[in-house]
Amino acid sequence: MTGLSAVPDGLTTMAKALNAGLRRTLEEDPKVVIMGEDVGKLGGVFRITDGLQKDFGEARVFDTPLAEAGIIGTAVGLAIRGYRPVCEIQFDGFVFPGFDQIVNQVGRMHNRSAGAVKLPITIRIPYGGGIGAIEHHSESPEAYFTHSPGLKVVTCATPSDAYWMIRQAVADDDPVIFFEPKRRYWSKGEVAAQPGPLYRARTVRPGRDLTVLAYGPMVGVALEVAEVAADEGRDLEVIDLRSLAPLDTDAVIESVRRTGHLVIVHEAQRTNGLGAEIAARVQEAAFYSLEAPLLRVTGYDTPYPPSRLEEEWLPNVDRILDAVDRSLAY
Amino acid sequence: MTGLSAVPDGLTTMAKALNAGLRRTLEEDPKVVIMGEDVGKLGGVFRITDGLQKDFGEARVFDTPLAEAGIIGTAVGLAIRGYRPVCEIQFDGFVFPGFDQIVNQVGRMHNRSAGAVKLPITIRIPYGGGIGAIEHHSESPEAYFTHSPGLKVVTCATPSDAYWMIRQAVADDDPVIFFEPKRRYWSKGEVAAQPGPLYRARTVRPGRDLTVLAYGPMVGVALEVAEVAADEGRDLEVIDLRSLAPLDTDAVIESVRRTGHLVIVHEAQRTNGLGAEIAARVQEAAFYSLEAPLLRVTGYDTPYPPSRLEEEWLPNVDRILDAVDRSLAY
Amino acid sequence: MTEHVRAVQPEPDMVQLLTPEGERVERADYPLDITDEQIGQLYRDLVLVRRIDSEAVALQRQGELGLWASLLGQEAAQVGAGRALRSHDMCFPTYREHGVAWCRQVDPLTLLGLFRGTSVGGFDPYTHNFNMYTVIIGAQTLHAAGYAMGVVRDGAVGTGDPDRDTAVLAFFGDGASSQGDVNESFVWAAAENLPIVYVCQNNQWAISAPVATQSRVPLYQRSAGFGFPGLRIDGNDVLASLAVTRRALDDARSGQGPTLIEAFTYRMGPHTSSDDPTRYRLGSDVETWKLRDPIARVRAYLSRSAGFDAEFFAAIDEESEQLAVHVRAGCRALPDPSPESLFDHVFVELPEDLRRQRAEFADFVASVAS
Amino acid sequence: MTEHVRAVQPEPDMVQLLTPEGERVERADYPLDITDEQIGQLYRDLVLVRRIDSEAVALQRQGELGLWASLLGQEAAQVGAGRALRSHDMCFPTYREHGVAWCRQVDPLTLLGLFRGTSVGGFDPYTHNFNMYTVIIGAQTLHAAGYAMGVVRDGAVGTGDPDRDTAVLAFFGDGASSQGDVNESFVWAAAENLPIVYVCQNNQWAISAPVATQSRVPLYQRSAGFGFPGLRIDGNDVLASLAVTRRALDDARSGQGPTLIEAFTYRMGPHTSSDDPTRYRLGSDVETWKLRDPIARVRAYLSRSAGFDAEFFAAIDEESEQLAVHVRAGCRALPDPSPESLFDHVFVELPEDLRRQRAEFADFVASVAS
Ligand SMILES: Cc1ncc(C[n+]2csc(CCOP(=O)(O)OP(=O)(O)O)c2C)c(N)n1
Ligand SMILES: Cc1ncc(C[n+]2csc(CCOP(=O)(O)OP(=O)(O)O)c2C)c(N)n1
Ligand SMILES: [Mg+2]
Ligand SMILES: [Mg+2]
Repeated sequence: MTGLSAVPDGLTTMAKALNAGLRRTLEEDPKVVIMGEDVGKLGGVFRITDGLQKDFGEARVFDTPLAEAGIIGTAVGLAIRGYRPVCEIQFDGFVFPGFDQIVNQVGRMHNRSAGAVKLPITIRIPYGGGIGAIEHHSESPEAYFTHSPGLKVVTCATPSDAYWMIRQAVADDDPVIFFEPKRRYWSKGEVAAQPGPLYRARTVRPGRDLTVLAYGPMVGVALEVAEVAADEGRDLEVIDLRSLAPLDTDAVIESVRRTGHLVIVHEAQRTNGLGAEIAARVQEAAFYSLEAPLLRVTGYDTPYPPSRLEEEWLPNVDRILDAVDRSLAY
Repeated sequence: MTGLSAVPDGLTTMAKALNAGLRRTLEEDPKVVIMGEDVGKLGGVFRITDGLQKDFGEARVFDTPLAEAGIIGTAVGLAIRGYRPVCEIQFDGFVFPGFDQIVNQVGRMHNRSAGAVKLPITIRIPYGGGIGAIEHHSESPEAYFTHSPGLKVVTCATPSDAYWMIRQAVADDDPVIFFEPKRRYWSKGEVAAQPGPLYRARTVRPGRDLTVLAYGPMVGVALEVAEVAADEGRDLEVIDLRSLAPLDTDAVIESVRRTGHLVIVHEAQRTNGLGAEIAARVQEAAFYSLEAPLLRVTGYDTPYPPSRLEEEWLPNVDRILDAVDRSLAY
Repeated sequence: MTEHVRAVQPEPDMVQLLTPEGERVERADYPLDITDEQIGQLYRDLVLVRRIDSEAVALQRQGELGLWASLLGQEAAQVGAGRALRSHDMCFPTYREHGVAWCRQVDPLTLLGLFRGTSVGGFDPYTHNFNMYTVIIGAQTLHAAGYAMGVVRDGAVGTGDPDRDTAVLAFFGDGASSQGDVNESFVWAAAENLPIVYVCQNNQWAISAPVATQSRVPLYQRSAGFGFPGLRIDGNDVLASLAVTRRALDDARSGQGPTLIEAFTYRMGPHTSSDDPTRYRLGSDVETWKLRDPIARVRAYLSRSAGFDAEFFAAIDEESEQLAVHVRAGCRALPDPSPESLFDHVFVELPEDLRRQRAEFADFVASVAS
Repeated sequence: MTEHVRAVQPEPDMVQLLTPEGERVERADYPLDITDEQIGQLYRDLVLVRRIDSEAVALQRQGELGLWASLLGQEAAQVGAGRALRSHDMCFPTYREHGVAWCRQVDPLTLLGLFRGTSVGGFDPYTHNFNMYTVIIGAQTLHAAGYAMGVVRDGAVGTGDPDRDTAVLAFFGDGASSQGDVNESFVWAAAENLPIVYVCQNNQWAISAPVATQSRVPLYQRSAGFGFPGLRIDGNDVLASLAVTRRALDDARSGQGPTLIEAFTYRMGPHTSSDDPTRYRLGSDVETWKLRDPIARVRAYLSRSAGFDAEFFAAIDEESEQLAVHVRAGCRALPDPSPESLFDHVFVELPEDLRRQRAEFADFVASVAS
């Protein structure tokens, strides 16, 4: 395995970890191609693909015309031809022009061909709010994809997961929607020497009194909540879901059987958000263990607001603590 | 009000009721236009717009070029100009090329204009399975829309609701996604003399032992289930949700407080289907009344199958009864 | 609404190499190096393909198929294009290219599965270099462009090696020309100079919408504004279809980029078996187009100018009868998929939560059976 | 990948009515009936619009705006087109048409709200017949087509009554030309012969992608294949922009259908304040385009050929200073939206379940405050 770049060493930003992970996939598999708007010379508007075109050439890392259906649709064709495309959607809100190709084609081609065609496509989507952006730049569209058959959906919360999960996602022979919490791009952490399993949730803080389930940008906030609650004598367990589809509810069900309380946190609009599915599954699997209703702390059922209001709209420490209090007081 | 066609008399199919309802909206408001693929001379592939172009002219009832983004996008423009467009999407699976315009434009324009622009657009979508069709013709995509802010989503289960709800939807100044259960198009019923409120669920069969919540094509099946269960001495309450967004959970919560048991039925894939949201809300609002977990009977998390397997895939009397048994035995 | 809109008319320079009366026309720009025996083989294709179609129509009427999309009238456009392909070229059809499927050696029964509801596509595209049918209008044109991008990256264009250089053939209809996906495919094909040939079968109708609903100028003109050539052929002329597609594929393989071919033809039957065309079009149009039948002209040529005798035609008729038996019996014998197969191939490997759902399903099936 | 791709070059017949040196050019096909005073007014527009832009750039640097999309270099394309509109015409911009907004009398502060994050669009399009900015690339072109369909249905085309006949002006960029929505808009415009004029500001870049990424032929050629004319103008020439847009709008109003105008120009600044163009383009290109500055040439004409004196220019500079004060002070004074406004205008009337969510929100806000 000479010539392969090493796992990043020392404190690394999530952006750099993703870049290193992508670089490694390009090194390992000549069929990997990276495509999207501005991923070439510019290295992407978030610089996630920085330097990759320079090192791997324009045939493997390339700017596409400006059209998301075209990006996804041509990735399907590339995959049929045997390539392993990694598509970048520039911002969350821009995935919708490509939605038909994702839902009707990407998610079904393997099934329709009775297994003959594999579509190892990774669709990277920087998502979520909190960066002071204008409209359509702060959306959390994950639930649209978790509702769609044939798609895997994952999201990372740390540089280590970013590095390993992007490598695992690209290596997966099924299509994976890879959500990157853009406001965490510049957060730093160490990258683990070995990966964990891609499609498993992980308990990031053990606790006894109540379980907080979060993913992507909200994991950090959930951990903050646990710190504050600890000062108040409450021992919260925090789980990072990581895999949104397949949905790994084993860890959370086991946890809730112990704690009896669950607060689910995500940025996306509440109604039919992923929190709904988690609540529906957990109440079924842990019915007799529940000491309070499962509560959700989420974005409201409104369009994402102008950025001057986003802090009010997004789940934050106070809102989550409030839900923790309500659950424990039930 | 002379010159306005009357409420249909006697037994009427759902298809004819929708046709009569649309006719009436055209009569009442010169700004109503009906647009879509094949809605003109052909009267739509399901004949829902039969005769309307002949009677109201090509300026008001017209075939569009074959492109769903174009249909929705031009409807937005027509609405900005003061029209009240009714768009037909030919089959459920074909809504996705228009998805971006619906989610990013239709659902947000009123909000973005700080209330200056109203988009009284109705998007009619024949949906659901059970008609032996080929792929992309049997989908139930309602949850994609209920998760999207700024959209109202309704569905009818009877000719009477079909007639009144389409009139109310077109008259609403907000955008409404109107799901028509295509396999019920030829079912017959009387049309009520007066409408009920559009955004309210309705108890279609009172009962004491367990609540079955269904909508659209599944309401009839749920009623059958109640009949069979009655023979076994079980008294089921059946609620027709009707309004999926706004989600009217008052009736179901009140019901579950009485029965302690809820089975939710829909055709759409289970994960992140509307059933998840209903379960999440009901367990929160009726926590202490629940005698069993809320159960869902839905399509499986696979692509809609080839039609020779659709009866296995779709919720049916047996599967719902099975869930009723499991709930009551809990 | 339509007073300003010019009707879409055949262009004076529409490429035709065989007149409806069966006369060969020579064109210096599209020389066709073909023997009469080869034309006889094309005739066989046309007849057999039409037979598959008419059997499927009958099977649908008998309730053996849920639906059928007939190619009646479009045999020449499809067979000519299909026979222009080399085996290693790739082809992306819509849902009506039964004639192309035939040329790619796809068993007609495979196609029937989709319409009978025993499969959702159901074939391995690699075996025949023929992709699954695509129902979502236009979507396949982007897949074709992407595949062509892969061909370029594989260095399989412009090498001069006929076994290596590869082209992609993408079909779509006149209605599909309005879809964003098709136009985006044109953007990609032009910007990346892809080895792709588009065949737009303009059969004059998108269900009930005449082509004037989509465009007021001939569709072949669409591509020039994207930066690649387009031309119109007589879509009922199998020789024109063969010669022009062959040349366009050659151009593609040799690195000269994309071409749009508009095959001007007519959908002689309903859109599908669910459709009732009497609601929206005149029988007299159909009569006019009958005079341009794609098979009659080849038969006229073969018997009048090439000296083919009754025996030749009888042999093909006999083969057609055998094929019909295969189609009829085979269709009825198509196995129903097993219930458990619901969960097959949703993913390469079934994830844990779907495995549980499958178990739940199996339990339920067992409980009902017991 | 790009060896076959021809660069997109200015066409020899690009319409230019004022050279970069400030010489007027007469063209019989685009006669421009304009006085020097009127040219002076255009000059004023250009200067003030550039000033709004440079103030916004500064405000963004000072942290007062979250983002800004500068129009630097594109003033002439925008002001010419904007001034060609009649007040009852409707206009659909992208996110960069600050110059058109100016011509439509939209207060610059209204635009700043979107970029400051105090609103999500935020203006009433009916007051100015100027739609809200659209961030989703290309989406507005379909809205424009639909609006034009309404105009046709209102009988407001081809009546000959100048107060009644109405046109629609839709903007998009070179990058946007690849989007399905834009091409579908062309389909509609042509098929229904809509009173619409498209202005494609080809500023050579879509963020870091040069226009050759989108097309290997000039973009104005795109429309012909859809069935309506297209032409290229010198987008840095306000007179060409005015004359050509005026004529195209006249055509549209009189029922002669759509036109595509490609305004050949250059984005002198970064894509937005978040962008760093040094990563992908040469400074020397920018230098070349500086010589084609849209304002300098008008000033040259006015002072050299029209005898405008220093006083005229000084007055405009003075006005520019006042405008800058308005923009700076006004921006800082833009009120933050109130938290409760989160739920405003999601629907015309707030449904019950959202009313509960608002109450929950209000309770929470109150609980934190207390
Ligand atoms: C995205 C989408 N929209 C609508 C349909 C419904 N539909 C099926 S075929 C058809 C007409 C297609 O016309 P054309 O492209 O000319 O092909 P033809 O059927 O004539 O071969 C329509 C509208 C569809 N399958 N997919
Ligand atoms: C659907 C969509 N995809 C991507 C983007 C991100 N984006 C914003 S502007 C832009 C480039 C647009 O280029 P062009 O159309 O030439 O307009 P310009 O910015 O040059 O005025 C891109 C890719 C977007 N806003 N919407
Ligand atoms: Mg057709
Ligand atoms: Mg540009």
